[in-house]
Amino acid sequence: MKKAPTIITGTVGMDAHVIGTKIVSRTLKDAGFNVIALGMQVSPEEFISVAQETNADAILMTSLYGMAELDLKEFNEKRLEAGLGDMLLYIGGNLVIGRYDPKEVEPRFKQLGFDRVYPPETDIVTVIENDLRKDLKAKGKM
Amino acid sequence: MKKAPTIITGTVGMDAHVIGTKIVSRTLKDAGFNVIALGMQVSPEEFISVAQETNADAILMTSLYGMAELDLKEFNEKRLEAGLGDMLLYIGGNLVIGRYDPKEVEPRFKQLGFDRVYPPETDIVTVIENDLRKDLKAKGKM
Amino acid sequence: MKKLRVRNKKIDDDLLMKKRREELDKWPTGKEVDFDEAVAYQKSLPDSKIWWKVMTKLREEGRMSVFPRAGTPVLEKMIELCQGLRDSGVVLIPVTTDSYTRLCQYEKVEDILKECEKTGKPLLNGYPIINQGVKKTRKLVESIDAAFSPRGAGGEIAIASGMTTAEAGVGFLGFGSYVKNMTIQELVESSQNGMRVIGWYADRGVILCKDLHGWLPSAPFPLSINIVCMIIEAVTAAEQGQKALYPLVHCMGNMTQDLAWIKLAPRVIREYLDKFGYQDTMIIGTCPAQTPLFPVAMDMGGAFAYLCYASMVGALSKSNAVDLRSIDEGAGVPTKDTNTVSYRAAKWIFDVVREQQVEIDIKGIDTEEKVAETEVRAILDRILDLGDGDIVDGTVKAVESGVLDSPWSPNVNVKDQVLGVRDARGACRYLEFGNLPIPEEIKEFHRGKVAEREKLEGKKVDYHSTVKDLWSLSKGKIVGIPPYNQ
Amino acid sequence: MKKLRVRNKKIDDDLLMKKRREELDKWPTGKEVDFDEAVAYQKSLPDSKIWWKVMTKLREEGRMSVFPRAGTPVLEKMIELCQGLRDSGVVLIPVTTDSYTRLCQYEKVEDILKECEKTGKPLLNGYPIINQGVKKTRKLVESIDAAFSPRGAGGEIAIASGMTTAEAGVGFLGFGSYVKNMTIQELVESSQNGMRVIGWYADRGVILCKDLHGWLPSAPFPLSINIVCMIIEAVTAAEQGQKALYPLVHCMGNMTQDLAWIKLAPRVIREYLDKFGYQDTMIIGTCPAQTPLFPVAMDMGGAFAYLCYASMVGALSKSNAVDLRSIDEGAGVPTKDTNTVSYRAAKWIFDVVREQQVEIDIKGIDTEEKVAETEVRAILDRILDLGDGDIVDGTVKAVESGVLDSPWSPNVNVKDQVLGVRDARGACRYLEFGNLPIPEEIKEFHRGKVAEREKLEGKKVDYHSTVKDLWSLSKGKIVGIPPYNQ
Ligand code: B12
Ligand code: B12
Repeated sequence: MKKAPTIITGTVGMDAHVIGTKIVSRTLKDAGFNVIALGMQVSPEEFISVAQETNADAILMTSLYGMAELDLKEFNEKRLEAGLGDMLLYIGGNLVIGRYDPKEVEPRFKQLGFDRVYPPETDIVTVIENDLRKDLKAKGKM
Repeated sequence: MKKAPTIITGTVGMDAHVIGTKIVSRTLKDAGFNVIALGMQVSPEEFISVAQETNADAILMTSLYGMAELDLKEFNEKRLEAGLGDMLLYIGGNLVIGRYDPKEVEPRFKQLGFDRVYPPETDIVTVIENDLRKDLKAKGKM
Repeated sequence: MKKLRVRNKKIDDDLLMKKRREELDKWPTGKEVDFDEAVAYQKSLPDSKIWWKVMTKLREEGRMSVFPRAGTPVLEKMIELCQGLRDSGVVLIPVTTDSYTRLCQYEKVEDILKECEKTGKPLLNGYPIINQGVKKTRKLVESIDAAFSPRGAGGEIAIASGMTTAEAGVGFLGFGSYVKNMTIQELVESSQNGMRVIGWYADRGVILCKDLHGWLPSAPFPLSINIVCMIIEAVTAAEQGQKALYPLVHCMGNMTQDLAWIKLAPRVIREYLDKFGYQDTMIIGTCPAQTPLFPVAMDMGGAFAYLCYASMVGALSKSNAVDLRSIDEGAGVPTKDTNTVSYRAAKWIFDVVREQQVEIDIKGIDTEEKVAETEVRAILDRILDLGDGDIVDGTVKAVESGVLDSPWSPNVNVKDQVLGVRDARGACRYLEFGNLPIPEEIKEFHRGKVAEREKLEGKKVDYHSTVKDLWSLSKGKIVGIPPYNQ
Repeated sequence: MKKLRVRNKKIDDDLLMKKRREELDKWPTGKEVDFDEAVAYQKSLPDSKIWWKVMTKLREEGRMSVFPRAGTPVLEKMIELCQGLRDSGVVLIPVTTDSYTRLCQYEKVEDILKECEKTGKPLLNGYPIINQGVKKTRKLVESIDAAFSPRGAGGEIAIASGMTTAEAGVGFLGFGSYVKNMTIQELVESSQNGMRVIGWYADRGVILCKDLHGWLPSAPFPLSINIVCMIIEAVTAAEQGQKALYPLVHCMGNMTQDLAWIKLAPRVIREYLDKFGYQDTMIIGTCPAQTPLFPVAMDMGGAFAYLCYASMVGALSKSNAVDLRSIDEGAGVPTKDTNTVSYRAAKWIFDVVREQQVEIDIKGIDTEEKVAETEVRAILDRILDLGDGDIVDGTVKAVESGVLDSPWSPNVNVKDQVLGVRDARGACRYLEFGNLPIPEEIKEFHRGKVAEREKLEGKKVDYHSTVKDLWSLSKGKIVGIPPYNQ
């Protein structure tokens, strides 16, 4: 059996909403992943440098405060520069300010490099079972 | 001074919502009109025959139960036949079934012969002061 | 003491069967009713479709359901509407009939119904149960896992279709609010010399339930008259064989009074049922009702608040259900969507508050209960005096003389000499007592409360106050204190 | 007995003035503040703009206001948003600042603000009060006849602009919920060796009010920790010269607990203010707050019900205001329209129920009050022990040792060893006590209540129950009984 994939979690930018990422982290751990929980207010640069150091397989990013797009403006460029093009990127939370249609917002975040974009209150257990394992397997990381 | 104009009130068809027309009647009386209050469930024919008998100057009809158009299908024809073309015709209440835009419904009732068509919960005092007196004066009835 | 009794000429069985068929023969769908098959069908229904059992289960489990209003002419749309209700947690489903059906104008209905089916437009303001008949209506009942109640009409078509409520007894709702020329004598005759159909079913083990409505207080008005009428309805229904009843308690928006009346109504109804010898007639719960005018369509916030208030009163009084309108009530017949969102709000309150089993007490409930009870007893005593112990004879004489009276009635045979207004705290008081036999000290109590409002508002309380009070809940302003900063 | 005291090195006046200017010099708009002119401006404000006077007037007249959340970056839109609030009866208006402003990233804000003004899009999640400055913000304050409160940031820009609340004392909200690395020692230093600006204004007759927030219980969790922290906030704020305070009481949705806590909080805060010698600091009311997660955007009915529940609790507890979210809370920053319809619902409840002056009692309130009070006293006693009578020293040691602790904190310097869950009736209980000095018999009480839920649900209560409970109100299911008919 391969060793457990390494997943980084945390809220990006100045977002202080930590409860979601805490639950995500614990659920991942309980599901057998190797989790590096950065907690809240993680800068894009920190995500990238920790990913390099730990050779991470995925980042499950959280943002609830509505300003994720501003925080992530240059993120994708930098992570490609850092040679992390193969790493899985998910984001979940309340991704823009105000009431929104997730279908409209999804392409904007895909543009920013994310493989999957989740609407508010997504059940993390389902995501792990239906998406994360599949995607990791597809990339040969599991 | 001319004698007080005669006004007929009542709910049309099978409508049992009597409170509105009771208030309309009393308010008209208090304002000095000669009121013939027919109460609820007055047939179009009864409105017409009472109007002929009393030489009425106006009918202030009420309908809340949403089926006024069905009740009034042949009303205008009959009242014109009865020689009541000069009589003022107002209607108020909830004129169709379900939530509606009064602006869309107004022309349909004007088609049925009504001079004025009022949305739900219209204040009757304002109607008397702003519309009824003016219209009656214009017709030389006051 | 006078012997308490209920005048009732029991018709014999042959005549009963003849009359039932006569009634059904008024429209071709009546042929779809086979009496014995109807009994068998009723007996085959699961508990979740039997009104009195659903109510009892709710109470036992400490839960509640909305008791809504719903009716639209086309069957498929009606099923959709009711499924929407069920999805929002409603397990007590009404089938509101249209106004023409209520007045037996079936030919007219038939034409319009065809038009509805052709155009897809709901041109009738309810479900025309007689014209739809048994087969179609069974489809409705069988489609949804809930108990059904016909509202306003239905008779044996409804019973044979599997609905599990039915009307018996002297019904004040129709008399007081729907008809123009009927006399109280006529009401009594029509409901008494009637068919005893409910008893016929009960004898065969089919218990049809009934909500007591009383004389609808169309405006903010003390509830004592209404409760007296619920007692009359209960006793006369029990006499005809009805075995399961519950009061719809008309809530006027003053929390103290609303809770007091919800306590009082089932207690005095039980007492009089027992006094008249109907110990075996069950009172299976209470159902507060939203009675005064609803906020207009534009005021969605107010509409939600009003229905949450009523839900809350239901939850705090541990009622089994609440008779709730939708946020579209002020506008017109609700759609599936407005029903859903409205009853979802109620369900939130029920699931969160009712299930906490809060035991509440409010200062003043005792006084309100005592005042209403004193009024109820005084009026009933006079009725039984007038009837020399016979509650039906007494009722006839009481309505004729204004000893029983209610405001704003469309019926020309009603005295209509009474009026109610709100006091300084929004409670309903008598402004005009008419001929009601209310004890002098209670009258003084009402006058004192009205005087408090006059002092607060700095002006006389009169007919115009009564009219203004029609809109007090609808406008979200129940108490007379002037607006903020003025 | 130990001498009770509050550690505080009072800085001298020259230094105070220097520090105030330094703070303001962080951004060019600071120049718009002239201290004496600010005092004069504050003194020229009408009573309707002075927070503590508005609160007091509401209480005296037996009314309430919503205390909402509102912030959008562009001034004209902000005025519109606030006017919408005023139109729905709100007389206490918050100015929620954006996240970057809260973290003093003014340069970043400036760029985004320009972008907002160019595109008309609200790219910031609040009103950037520092970048907007005094002149513009005065325009906001002067446009609307209500009292204003800066939320999260503002300092003397807010005061000079005519807002009438300000923060003093040891603030647990930021420490417990907004920051990642601050130590409790740093918190105390920053808030204590601080500027005494509030006292400076008070000396000149300008009373700035403050709501006590306590340590935010981010999840269903007993309120005792929060109340302890409100006491610490109150005493330390009073020490710095704050003369008007009121508790925001975090309501968790169990009506008995919510009402008990609303009674308890102002009483014990008053008691400790007096004990510490701050008799002249007023407690001008209470303001229940909606704390747990809000129903999602799709569940509009649930959202309305939740805010009506909170409004009802406010009305029944005779609070002066309720800290309410809009029906869009679960979705994102509310628009003018969703604010209006939400607060219209609240106003309906306030005007109808609050003005009835209902005096309510609920069985079990006494127990809940007693339990919470015992916990509060036990924890505070330990804090004062640890500080040898000094509440500030004690607080530092208490947080460091987990004697003061709260779940789900983002702050790495918090122990985070405690957890709460709901019991069989939806009341909040401790699941994990961590190092809280709660008396054994009270622990037993909690364990017993948790066991009742385990029995009802037929399964162990654990971390997963806690996570599920985050959504109990949001999903409208507070009690563990299984769904109907299952
Ligand atoms: C609690 C809360 C706070 C607390 C946070 C405490 C803390 N440190 O965590 C405090 C009070 C500090 C706070 C502050 C603010 N908040 Co706030 N807050 C909330 C609230 C009430 C709940 C958020 C929460 O904890 N949810 C519970 C967790 C468990 O859910 P979750 O994070 O969504 O995570 C779940 C899923 O999304 C998923 N998930 C999470 N991440 C990921 C990632 C991936 C990849 C996947 C697959 C899944 C996944 O798993 C979790 C479990 O199911 C919401 C409103 C609401 N929902 O009721 C507003 C809300 C999020 N806050 C908001 C705002 C604006 C703010 C403030 C700017 C101003 C304010 N209103 O006070 C500040 C910002 C502070 C900052 N710098 O970030 C807005 C965001 C608006 C927007 N996006 O348009 C909201 C929606 C409220 C509102 N309508 O105004 N807030
Ligand atoms: C009380 C009431 C009843 C009582 C009526 C008692 C009685 N005899 O009066 C009862 C219970 C009997 C009843 C029955 C029914 N009702 Co009903 N009822 C209401 C309710 C709650 C209030 C109506 C009322 O009295 N308003 C107060 C009076 C004073 O207002 P008003 O009549 O509008 O009059 C004012 C103004 O409009 C104006 N005005 C009136 N007439 C005129 C005329 C002119 C020319 C002018 C200028 C002004 C004017 O002056 C008045 C003073 O300001 C409304 C819902 C609501 N609004 O909350 C439903 C409502 C009117 N009823 C409705 C329906 C469908 C029914 C029923 C078919 C079924 C049912 N739901 O029970 C039956 C029909 C019976 C029948 N044959 O008519 C619908 C109508 C729907 C529609 N049009 O789409 C409503 C809107 C409720 C709903 N949403 O379902 N109802």
